[in-house]
Amino acid sequence: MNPANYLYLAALLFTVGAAGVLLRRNAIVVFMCVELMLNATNLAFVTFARMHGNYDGQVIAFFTMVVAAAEVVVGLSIIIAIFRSRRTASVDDANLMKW
Amino acid sequence: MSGNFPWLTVLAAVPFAGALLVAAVPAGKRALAKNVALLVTLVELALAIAVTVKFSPNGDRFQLTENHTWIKQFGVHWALGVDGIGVVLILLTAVLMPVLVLASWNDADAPQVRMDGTVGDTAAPRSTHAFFALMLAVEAMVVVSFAATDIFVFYVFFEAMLIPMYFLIGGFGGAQRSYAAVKFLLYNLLGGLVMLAAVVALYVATADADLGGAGQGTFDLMRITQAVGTGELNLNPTAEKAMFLGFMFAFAVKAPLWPFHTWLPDTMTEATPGIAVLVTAMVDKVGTFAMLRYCLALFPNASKTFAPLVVTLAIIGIIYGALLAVGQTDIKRLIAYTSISHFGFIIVGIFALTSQGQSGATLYMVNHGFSTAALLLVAGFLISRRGSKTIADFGGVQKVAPLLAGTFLVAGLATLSLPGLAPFVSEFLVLVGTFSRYQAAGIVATFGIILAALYVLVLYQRTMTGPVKAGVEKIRDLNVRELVVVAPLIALLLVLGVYPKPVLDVVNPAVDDTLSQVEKTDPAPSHPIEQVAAVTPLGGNK
Amino acid sequence: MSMSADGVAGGVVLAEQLTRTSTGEAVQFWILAAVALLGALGTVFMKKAVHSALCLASTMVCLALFYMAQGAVFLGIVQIVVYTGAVMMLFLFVLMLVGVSSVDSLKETLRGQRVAAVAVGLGFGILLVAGIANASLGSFAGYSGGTSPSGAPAPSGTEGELIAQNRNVEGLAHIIFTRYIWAFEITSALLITAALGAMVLAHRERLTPRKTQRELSEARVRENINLAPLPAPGVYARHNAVDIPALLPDGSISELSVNQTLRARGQVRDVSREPVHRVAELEESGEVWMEQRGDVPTARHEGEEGGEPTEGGAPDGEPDGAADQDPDEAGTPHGDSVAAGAGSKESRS
Amino acid sequence: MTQTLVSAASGALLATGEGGPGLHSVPATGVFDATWLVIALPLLGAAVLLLGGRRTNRFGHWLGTLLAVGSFFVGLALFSAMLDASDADRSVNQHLWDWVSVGSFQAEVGLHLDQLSMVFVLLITGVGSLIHIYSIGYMEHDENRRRFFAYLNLFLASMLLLVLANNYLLLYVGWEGVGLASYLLIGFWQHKPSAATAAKKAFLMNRVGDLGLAVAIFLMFTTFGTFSFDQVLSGNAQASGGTFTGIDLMLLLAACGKSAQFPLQAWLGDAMEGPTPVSALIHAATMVTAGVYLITRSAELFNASPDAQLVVTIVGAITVLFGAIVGCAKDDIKKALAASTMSQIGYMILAAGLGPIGYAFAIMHLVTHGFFKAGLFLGAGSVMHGMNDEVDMRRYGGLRKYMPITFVTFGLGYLAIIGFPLLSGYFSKDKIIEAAFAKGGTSGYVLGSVTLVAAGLTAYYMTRVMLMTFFGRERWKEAPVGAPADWHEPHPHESPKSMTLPMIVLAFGSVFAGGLFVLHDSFVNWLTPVTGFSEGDSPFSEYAVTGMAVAMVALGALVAYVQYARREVPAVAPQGSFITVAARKDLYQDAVNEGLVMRPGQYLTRMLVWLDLRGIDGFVGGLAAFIGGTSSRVRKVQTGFARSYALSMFGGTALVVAATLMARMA
Repeated sequence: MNPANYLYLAALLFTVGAAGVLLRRNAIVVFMCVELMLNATNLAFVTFARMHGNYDGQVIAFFTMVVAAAEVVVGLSIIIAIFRSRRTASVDDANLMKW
Repeated sequence: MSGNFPWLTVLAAVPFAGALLVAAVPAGKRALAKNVALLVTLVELALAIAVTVKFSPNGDRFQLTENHTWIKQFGVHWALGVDGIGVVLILLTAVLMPVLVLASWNDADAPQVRMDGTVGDTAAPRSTHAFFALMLAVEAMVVVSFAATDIFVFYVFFEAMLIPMYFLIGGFGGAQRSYAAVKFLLYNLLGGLVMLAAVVALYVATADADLGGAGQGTFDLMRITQAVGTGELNLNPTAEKAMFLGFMFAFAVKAPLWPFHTWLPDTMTEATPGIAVLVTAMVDKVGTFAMLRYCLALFPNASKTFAPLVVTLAIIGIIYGALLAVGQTDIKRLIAYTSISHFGFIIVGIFALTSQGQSGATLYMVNHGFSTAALLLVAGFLISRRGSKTIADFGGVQKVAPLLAGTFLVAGLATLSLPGLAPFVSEFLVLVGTFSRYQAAGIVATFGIILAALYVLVLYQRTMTGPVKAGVEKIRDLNVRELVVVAPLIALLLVLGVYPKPVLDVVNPAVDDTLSQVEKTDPAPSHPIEQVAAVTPLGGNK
Repeated sequence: MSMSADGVAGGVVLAEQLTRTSTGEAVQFWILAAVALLGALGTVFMKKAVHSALCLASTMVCLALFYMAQGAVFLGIVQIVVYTGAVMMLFLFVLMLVGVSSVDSLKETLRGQRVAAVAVGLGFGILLVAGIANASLGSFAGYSGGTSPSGAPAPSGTEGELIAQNRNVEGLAHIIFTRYIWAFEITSALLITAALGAMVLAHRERLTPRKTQRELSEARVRENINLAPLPAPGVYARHNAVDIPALLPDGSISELSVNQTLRARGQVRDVSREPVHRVAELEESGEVWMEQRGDVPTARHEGEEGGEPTEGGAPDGEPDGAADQDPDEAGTPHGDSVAAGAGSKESRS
Repeated sequence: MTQTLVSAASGALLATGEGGPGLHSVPATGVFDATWLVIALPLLGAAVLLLGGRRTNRFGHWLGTLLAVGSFFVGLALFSAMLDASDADRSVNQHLWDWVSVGSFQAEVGLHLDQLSMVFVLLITGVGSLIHIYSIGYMEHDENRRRFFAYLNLFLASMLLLVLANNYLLLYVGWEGVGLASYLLIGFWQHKPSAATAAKKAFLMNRVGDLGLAVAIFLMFTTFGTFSFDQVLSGNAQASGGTFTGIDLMLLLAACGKSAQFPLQAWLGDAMEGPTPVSALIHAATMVTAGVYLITRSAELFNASPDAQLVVTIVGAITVLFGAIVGCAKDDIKKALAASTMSQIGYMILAAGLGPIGYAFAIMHLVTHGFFKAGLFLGAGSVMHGMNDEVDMRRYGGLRKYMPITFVTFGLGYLAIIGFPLLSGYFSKDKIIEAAFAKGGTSGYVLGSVTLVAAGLTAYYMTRVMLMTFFGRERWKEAPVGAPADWHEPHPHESPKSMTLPMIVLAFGSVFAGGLFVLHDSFVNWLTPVTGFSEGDSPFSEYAVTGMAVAMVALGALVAYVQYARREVPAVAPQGSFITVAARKDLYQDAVNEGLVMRPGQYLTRMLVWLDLRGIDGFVGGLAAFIGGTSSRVRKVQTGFARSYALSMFGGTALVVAATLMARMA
């Protein structure tokens, strides 16, 4: 099969993740969808690495993972902080920053 | 080119320095601040008289010129120079300033009138120093605007004037003063910005025509007018029309031309009498002066095409202002609308493009300055005595304060341009000038004099005649200070009414020069009479 | 089932392009792609957050396998060990904190959000796919000497050899510590900051000073909570197992003695009524025997007639600490003090 | 000072003697140099009294009178110098100083003295002085008498400036100056609201007239390039007929405004609010005749357009009848005399409209009218003085016994005005009636008959005034209905000497002036060089006309006698026919003015005030509100939900991707 299919898969995963971010109200699930999008991009990077026959793609994917990890840590602690003060983990409840 | 003494820069610097001096006076000493301010204005008056004496009427157009480079990149020069019209208006400013300082002697000491009309505590009256310093600053900027022969310098001071005026109106007026001040500022700023676009466009046009040398444009008025004359700078018609409209819009807002006038009544109602006169007698004159000096000289063709439109608007302004004045219940607002009517006359005089019209308009600017100053200041004394501005609260003041009523009547008669007083001469010249160019407009404008009589006499009758109304009986007559304020104004109104020749001799050459710039000559009489009579009626200069 | 890293079905390695992957990889791809996609959809549409998390974990594992299939062995391992193993577990940990059982209703609250999201999602998806479809991808270089469709020169030097020899980890290390050293340092700084940030965010300052043991006891005395030590589970009980509740004198179960979690799990055993009655009979027989001997009845009888404040005589035998209760409370009818007592006890659990 | 001011160039022009129409003047030399003194004296008086303030109270009135009389003597000196000057040298021009000179617009302050203005100078200063003397007595107990005399002097100065100006612009200055003086004098008792309103009404109506004069000057300037008498009236001004008619109509409008003629006559009745000497001087003898002077002075222009002259005669005719009818119904003695003034000036305007035939007779009637009307007003003033300011004739009756001198002087004035043979009114009015017939053609007959009818009406209402005031029952004895409690019966007495002396002098004037003027046509010859004179062929002989006139007068007097002498004069005005009711309301002139001008003006003003507040200001405010409104609505897009922001971000990315694809596709 044509290795480019990985790219299509990555695209689909990315879109599903994006849609998830828009649809779900639970902060953690939204967060997971973001992780899903990140993973989709990693897949694309690895495929590109293979396409070009060098490891640059993989290095980028590696760095993406590092950043993702950092992001998850901070994201979850924010969710915890919000939950602790508001007793809710719904994204819609934190809507004070408005007109 | 006079000697090297920079007369005009000194003329502008004195009030500016005076303003700083007044501001520097230690906080407690109010009286000292006032006296310093008065002294500065008197020095300025002396200087202005000296300038007028040095100005020789039939010398060349711009005299006492100075030229120092200011901003090299744009080719902006601190170029000052004064022609017939400029010197007369500078003299007007210099004469009016001491009168205004005297008139608003303790206007700034009165406690603040809050928004809801209640009076603030007397313990914290407003700062007198700021009041007089700002007035002197306005005077300095007005003088520079009259004396500038560099469009950039003119534009800078034309706009800078708004700032002190904003604080004067906003800080020391009546209950709704902040609304009026903001409205004044926004209106004039809008006008200024439109003009800025036109100034830039003009600069670019001069750059294309390489007037400033080495691909640079120039702001020098004389250079540009000469280039326009010789066709060196021929702007394409649409650009010229656009630039004309840009300049004209700013000046139409400043000198309230009919549709852009709504800021004046609010400003003059809310500001203290002295500041209201400062607005209408001096600051607004820069607008009409600029129409004459810049609009006509720089864009002759566009002026010719737009002249009928402007004349129509001005005529509407005359009738509109007069009718609205009749319908007012507030004295100062009534006087404001009379000013709009008078400005209508001035603008119609300018754009009738006849020598009578323009000389009349210039003389009108001077006379209007004196007559409105007299009317407004006396009205101010009346209002400060009774404490209320509405006409209905007055009645029978003539019995209680005959001197005040007398000066009010004379000022009123000057406003309705009674022959024998100064405004009649200028109004008649404007009307003749307009009639000889546009008959219909002339006749409609003449109706303005009937409406003028109506609003002045209605005002006089409602406030002064009839039985003494309650609350009016305690009004005391004019005190010495107020007499010293009103006396010179009335004297000037009489003298200029009987013998306006010196002013006209100074103004005529400048007007003829402007008209030749616009290539417009007076329409010749249709059936001239050969001089049959042996006696040539006039000695004097022809 | 991990495909060998080099993915070459054999034969001499020529500098040809990788146009078709091996059939094994193809099979693996189609199966795992489906799984991954289902996992992704599951993450989005599962009601319970924990189920979403698990679906995501499965997707991630599939991806890991794809990496390995594509020659990125190191990444595959890291994906499983670090990403899925640590990060996903972090999610579950947080889920546990936030409330595992919380079920989100999928009913949309924002007006028009769902329709718009789906529409934009679909639009975007189609756009991406279309973009990829007509992107001139050309043939893949693959790691067996193919030339990159973008015309970029094949990696040379040690890097080239490492790639050629499929020594993935060394290759990556070589590249990271030569070309991407700067990025590496920055990401390390980033990680430290992230850790610090998390600590700062999650840490909560004590708003009130830490109560010393003395203050705690005074508070307990003030609030009259379990002043006397609680009865050991076995006082009247027949058994001392953890999951058997202690009995109060009047035979009811003492809530305090039951562990929260066990109760939550419903694993608390029942106590039969029979021994309780036996005890009651013993007490009464004792009183009959005393009266027969003409002794002075015990203080307990007088308590029943009068509601004397000191006696209290609460049926449940709770030691009445009414002595220092403020006067207005003492005057309240019995039911109140019991409820208050019970109430306060209750809250302590 | 006079010497230096005289313009350098001179050279007498050899007038072409009698017939030469148009005005040719020689520079003022000798006595004529003092022409400007005539104006300067009263002007000085006004200035001193106004600026002097209270200090001049004691001698204020004497100073005023002295200056007026002084000006009269200067006038006499000028008159005697003019008498012995030859015909050509009688028209003198004195240049004082250049006033306004802009391009071709040359206006100088210069005086022009010729036969016509000489007559006026004498009339103004003469009657003016008499009235000054009269006012000393009349205003005895008024606290600001000084201000009164200041205004009287101001009036004299501006009236003299009007008649002596040598160009229309200076005439305009005098014209408005007189308007101002009348405003100040009518509204002298300012505490009375009615006086203030009357003064304002007078000034506004005059201003409407001044509009006409201003437009006339514009027309002259645009047509002839000049407006000085020397050029415009020099006889060789050619222009299209239409222009001349235009100028003439505008001049007529000015005359109507000032002389209270038909369209602008509403103010004269109310002007009676002012003190009686004012009514005598301004609203009888001098100011109201300014219109006639203007038309006579501009004879050249009027002769050039016959249809303008026709309009003048029509206006004159209408006003004659209008004034007469109103005069018959007025109970207020001053309002009756005012109406009669309006009618008599109608005569003069009519005569002036007849062209060269009538100019001289118009001025003659003007002078005689000045005498007897001033006399009548002063008589009325002394009657009011005696009856503590009661003006209603129905409260008079039988006063002849109590005020003999007033009765005699008033009687002589009465006989003169109705045209009793051999008195001055008889001569001047008959000449006008004759001239009216002499105009010829149907208009001649119409005008002639109108003047005859008016003569009859004049006789009727003057006899009515005479009878009601001096004859019949003494109605002032019983209290009027609704009189205040402290009403006490007035006890009429004769006025003091200072008041009766001028009345006697004026009585003499009204008796002998006519005869003097007619004596071998001295007056007509005097004026002919200025106005020109032509006989005109009247269908009736001179005596026939005189006969008819006397008959009409006798008829009018008889009817009045029957109605007011025979029957008892009711103390309260009866209802009367609809004509009398209309006449009492000045033929509804005020209603017409208010309906046509005042009310629409007020609506327009109110509408414009609303427009300005809501319209223009509304627009500006609306703009600001619009911006405020849109910003508050757009603000709502920021909902605060993270997911809606995510949606917009995602939408944005989708658009970007689509755009790049599109770009790549294209």
